[in-house]
Amino acid sequence: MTTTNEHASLIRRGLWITALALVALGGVFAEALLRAPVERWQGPAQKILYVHAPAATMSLMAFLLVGLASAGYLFLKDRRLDTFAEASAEVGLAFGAVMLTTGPLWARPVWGTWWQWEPRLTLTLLLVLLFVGYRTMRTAIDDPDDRARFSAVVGIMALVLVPFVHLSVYLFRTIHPQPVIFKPSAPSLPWEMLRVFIMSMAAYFAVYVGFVTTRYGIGRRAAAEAS
Amino acid sequence: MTTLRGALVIAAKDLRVELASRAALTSAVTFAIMVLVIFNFARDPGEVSLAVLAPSVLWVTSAFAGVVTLNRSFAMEQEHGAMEGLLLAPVGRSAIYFGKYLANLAFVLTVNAVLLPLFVLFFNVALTGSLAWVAGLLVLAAAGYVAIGTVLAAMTVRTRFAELMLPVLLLAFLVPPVLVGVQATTRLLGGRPAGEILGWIRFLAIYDIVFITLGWLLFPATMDE
Amino acid sequence: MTTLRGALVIAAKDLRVELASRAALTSAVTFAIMVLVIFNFARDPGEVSLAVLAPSVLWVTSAFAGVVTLNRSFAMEQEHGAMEGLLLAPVGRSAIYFGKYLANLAFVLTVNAVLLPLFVLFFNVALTGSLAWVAGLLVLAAAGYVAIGTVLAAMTVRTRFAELMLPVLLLAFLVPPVLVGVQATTRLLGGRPAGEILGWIRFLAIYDIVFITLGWLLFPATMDE
Amino acid sequence: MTLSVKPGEFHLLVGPNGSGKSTIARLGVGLLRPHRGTARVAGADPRSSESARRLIGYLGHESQLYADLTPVENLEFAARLHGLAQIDATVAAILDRLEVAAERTIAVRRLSRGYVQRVAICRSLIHRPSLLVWDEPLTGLDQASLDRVIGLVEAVLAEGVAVVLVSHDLPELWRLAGRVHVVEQGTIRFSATTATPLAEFRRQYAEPAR
Amino acid sequence: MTLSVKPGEFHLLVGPNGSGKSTIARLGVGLLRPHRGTARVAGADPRSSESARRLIGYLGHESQLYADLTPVENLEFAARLHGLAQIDATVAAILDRLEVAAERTIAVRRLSRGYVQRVAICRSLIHRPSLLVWDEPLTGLDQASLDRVIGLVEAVLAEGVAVVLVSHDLPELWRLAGRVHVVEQGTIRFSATTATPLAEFRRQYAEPAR
Ligand code: HEM
Ligand SMILES: Nc1ncnc2c1ncn2[C@@H]1O[C@H](COP(=O)(O)OP(=O)(O)OP(=O)(O)O)[C@@H](O)[C@H]1O
Ligand SMILES: Nc1ncnc2c1ncn2[C@@H]1O[C@H](COP(=O)(O)OP(=O)(O)OP(=O)(O)O)[C@@H](O)[C@H]1O
Ligand SMILES: [Mg+2]
Ligand SMILES: [Mg+2]
Repeated sequence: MTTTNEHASLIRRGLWITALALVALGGVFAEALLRAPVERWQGPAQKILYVHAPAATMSLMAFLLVGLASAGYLFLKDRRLDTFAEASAEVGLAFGAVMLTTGPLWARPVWGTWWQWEPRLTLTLLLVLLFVGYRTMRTAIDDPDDRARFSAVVGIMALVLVPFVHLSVYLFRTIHPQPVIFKPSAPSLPWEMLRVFIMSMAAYFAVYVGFVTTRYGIGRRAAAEAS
Repeated sequence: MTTLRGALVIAAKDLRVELASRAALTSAVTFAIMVLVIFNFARDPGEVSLAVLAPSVLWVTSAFAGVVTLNRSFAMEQEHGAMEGLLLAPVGRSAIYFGKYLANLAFVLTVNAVLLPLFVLFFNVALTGSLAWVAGLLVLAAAGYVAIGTVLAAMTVRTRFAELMLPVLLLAFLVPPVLVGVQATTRLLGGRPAGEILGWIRFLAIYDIVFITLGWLLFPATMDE
Repeated sequence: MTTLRGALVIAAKDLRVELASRAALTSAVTFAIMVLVIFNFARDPGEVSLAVLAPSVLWVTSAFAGVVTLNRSFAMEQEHGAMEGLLLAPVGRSAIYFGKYLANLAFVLTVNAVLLPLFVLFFNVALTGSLAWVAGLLVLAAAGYVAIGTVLAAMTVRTRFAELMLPVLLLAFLVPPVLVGVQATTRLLGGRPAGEILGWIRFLAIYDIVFITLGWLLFPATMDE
Repeated sequence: MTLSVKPGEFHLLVGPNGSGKSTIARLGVGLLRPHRGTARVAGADPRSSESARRLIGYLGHESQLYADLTPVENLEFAARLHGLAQIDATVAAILDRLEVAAERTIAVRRLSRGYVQRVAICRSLIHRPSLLVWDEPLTGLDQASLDRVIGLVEAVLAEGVAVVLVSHDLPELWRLAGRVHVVEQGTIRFSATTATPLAEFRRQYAEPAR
Repeated sequence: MTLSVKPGEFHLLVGPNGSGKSTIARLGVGLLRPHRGTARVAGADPRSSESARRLIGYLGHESQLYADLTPVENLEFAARLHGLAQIDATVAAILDRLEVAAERTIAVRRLSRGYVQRVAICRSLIHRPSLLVWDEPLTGLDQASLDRVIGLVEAVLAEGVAVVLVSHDLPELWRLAGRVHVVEQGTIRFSATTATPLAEFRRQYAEPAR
């Protein structure tokens, strides 16, 4: 049995990781603004890449982990997996929010529009909404056992849904292509950009670990207090 | 106690029940976005362009979100007979009506306040002054159909299958404001001057006055057993 | 008792509860008609022609009528703790799942069976053999999303604000079948041969198999307290 | 059928299931509209008079509580609805009286049956009504709360409140002094006082199987 | 805490509100999952064993009835769900036993409280369970039905059915021979038998205010 002390130290550790990661991220952003080269066609707007792409990737990774932890919970019935899923979903939503604000901010200057109904964007939007639903449902259930099982069911179903949405949206678009279709697949970045990009990705990952550790510790403590 | 005070007490309680979980508002907003997405995809992109569809989607989504939230309002009174407590309280039936009306309107307007920016985002609408007019139209329309919805929800919640009955009855009343809203929004987003839609605004204002008054007159009849 | 027998007993009871009031079916059908009408009006007739919108309207209406009726299914079990009786009965959880699934599917398909002729009437669709294919697509799509809806409704009915929570979670799952359905229907009504939509039919069939199975696997987790 | 209730009087409605006791109670407070005849509270019809409704404290088969709110929030709402002053103190006092302690800040949905009933009783009392109409108020109460509630009824009777009670728990209520009315097939068939020993009353009125 | 119940035994759970009686009953029949320990019926966990569930007749605070169906339809469904034969006769017999006559073809929604309770009792008995777990089953019953239900409990006990009952109505139930368990703060604090005179039992165990 974990004691209150261990929860406190878990939270403390999470906060430390977060603090260090945020400092690192600040450094990366400074590096991106000051040192990374300005892209020829897009101009300074391209610098959003370092904020946007890692956030998007972390968000999707977080949701993927929710699905896996959910499946694990239903088999093992270990409440820690549920607490982790909860933490990862929330952090995923936070990164998702960054993605959904920086994406349009970037799209406006380069695509001339805030939004494109394009497969990947649609898929991410649906996923973020589904996880908003996931979180909302969690807040609407009092019993911790019910909450854990119900959210695990939704987490797993979301995981299974992803390929279907992807496929259907793709079918939809490739048959009747949009006049302007822009696929934000990674261009082969020059090394200077790639270096900053990888640093940014690493810093973001550290932020994810810090957030999730903190949130997980808080969740464990709340569960211990409730019982 | 005055009708106004009674109404405010009841509306405050409704909002408190909402806040007790906060789930209702998030759900309503997510629901609205989902509807936006579904509509967008339920069209053949080669045939129907996004801009042409935008006003319809905005209005249908707004109306749906309204309908979905109205049931809740009286279901909460019905669950453990709380309505008996309201009926026996020393406030008039009109205090109950206006209390419920205010809480429902606040709720629907909050959902719309979140919906409009998202609509601008997803449908790539230009940020011009006409958006303020669109917002005004949404408020004006909501003021009317929430009044009707409040009366209808009070009746239908007593029938079984309330979730089904309410939209059935309400949708007929939604047709005029939605129709007018779509037409006016199409003009506004098409860059026409606001003066062109004054006739429609007058229409909505009359609709509001008529149905708020009618609701106030008819509501007592829905309460008596 | 075998799972199948248990499922049939439960489904029969659900239909009996429907029949006891008959309100549910009438309301669902009226609801569908009203949605048809609203869509019809919520467009600018100068800009969007009716025929182009037809497939979207058919599918969105069908899906919404489905969502609206699913809540009912578990609300009936919740009202006076009847779910406890089911849980304590000597039938497996899968009997409850398939019983509920069958009743819900029967219900949604009945609504669709009424909807399709009305759609033909309102949208002035030619009566050709491709309509049979459209009907088949509706059945195939419903088979999948009703399975998901059955699992989700079993959970959301136990949360506060069930009427809102179910659509919020279900709508994301409606996107693939509705999308595919609209595309295929557009082709079919456009007079293209049925062979062209075989890929989409396969997609829907896989969707059904995956989610019916997943529902069956996950449903017990929604029941255990 | 006539049932007239004066300040400080205690009336007990008893009778077999389905005989119409709850219906009479609901007619009396104005929740149902009588086919013939009238209901009057302090000379006014509670269906139309707000001041008549202010005098009534009604508790039926349902709790009238919002399951998502706590007991305190529920009672605060009831107090505001009745336009009371000093809401916090009033709510705390009535909850103390029914011994609802730690439970007062837990959502009603999560309370045990007996506690829900206690809070429902508080709700019907919060505005200090002059006429209490309680339909099976002892449901789900433990022995201690039951004694407390009966003590409370005695106290309000002494203050001049009129009390009409529907119940099947005759032995518990027989210690209150008042009139007993046997309801059968929608009307009062027989009346007595609780001065009659209970055994004697039961002999006089052999409850038929309806 | 351990509570073991043998065929033909009668166990009465009593205790203050919120002490955990309903929770224990729901754990016992498998409606709740125990954090520690296990519930066993005829050696099997009712949560996983269909044959164990077949042996249980549970009646909780809710009626488990469909309000839109009539008593007959509700009981027919319960009978089918348990795979019984001769459904019509079985349903008619149990309704006769609880004296539900004209009311049997009226939608449950329109029945009075006492009749709903009677039908709920029928529902828990229809499959002739070997273990009855009833939570406050006497709620809302009139004197005649109460006697009938207690007679019925005596009869099934004699047939070897085990009965666990939660109730606050000690005087009524004291005539049944069996064990009484006082539940406090989620566990059994004290046990006695109904051979102890009720007054003596109450003296021994002065119900605290929790
Ligand atoms: C409008 C909203 C947008 C959303 C929701 C969005 C979403 C995403 C997502 C989910 C990813 C991660 C993909 C993966 O890891 O597989 C991503 C990556 C990326 N996005 Fe966006 N994006 C948006 C706008 C844009 C715009 C306007 C651009 C540039 C013109 C852009 C460029 C990129 C690039 C370069 C990557 C990283 C490379 C890659 O992983 O493919 N995005 N975005
Ligand atoms: N909502 C209703 N609709 C139609 N009939 C009803 C309704 N409620 C009660 N009744 C009928 O009215 C009659 C009297 O019911 P009432 O509830 O007043 O009985 P009661 O004396 O309170 O019985 P109990 O002791 O069981 O509570 C019964 O025959 C009942 O079936
Ligand atoms: N759904 C629930 N969620 C959380 N806590 C609950 C829930 N139901 C009951 N409890 C809590 O569990 C404890 C025991 O409740 P329980 O219903 O078992 O009491 P009880 O002995 O049956 O009381 P009563 O005599 O009032 O019926 C109480 O503190 C109660 O608040
Ligand atoms: Mg009654
Ligand atoms: Mg209890």
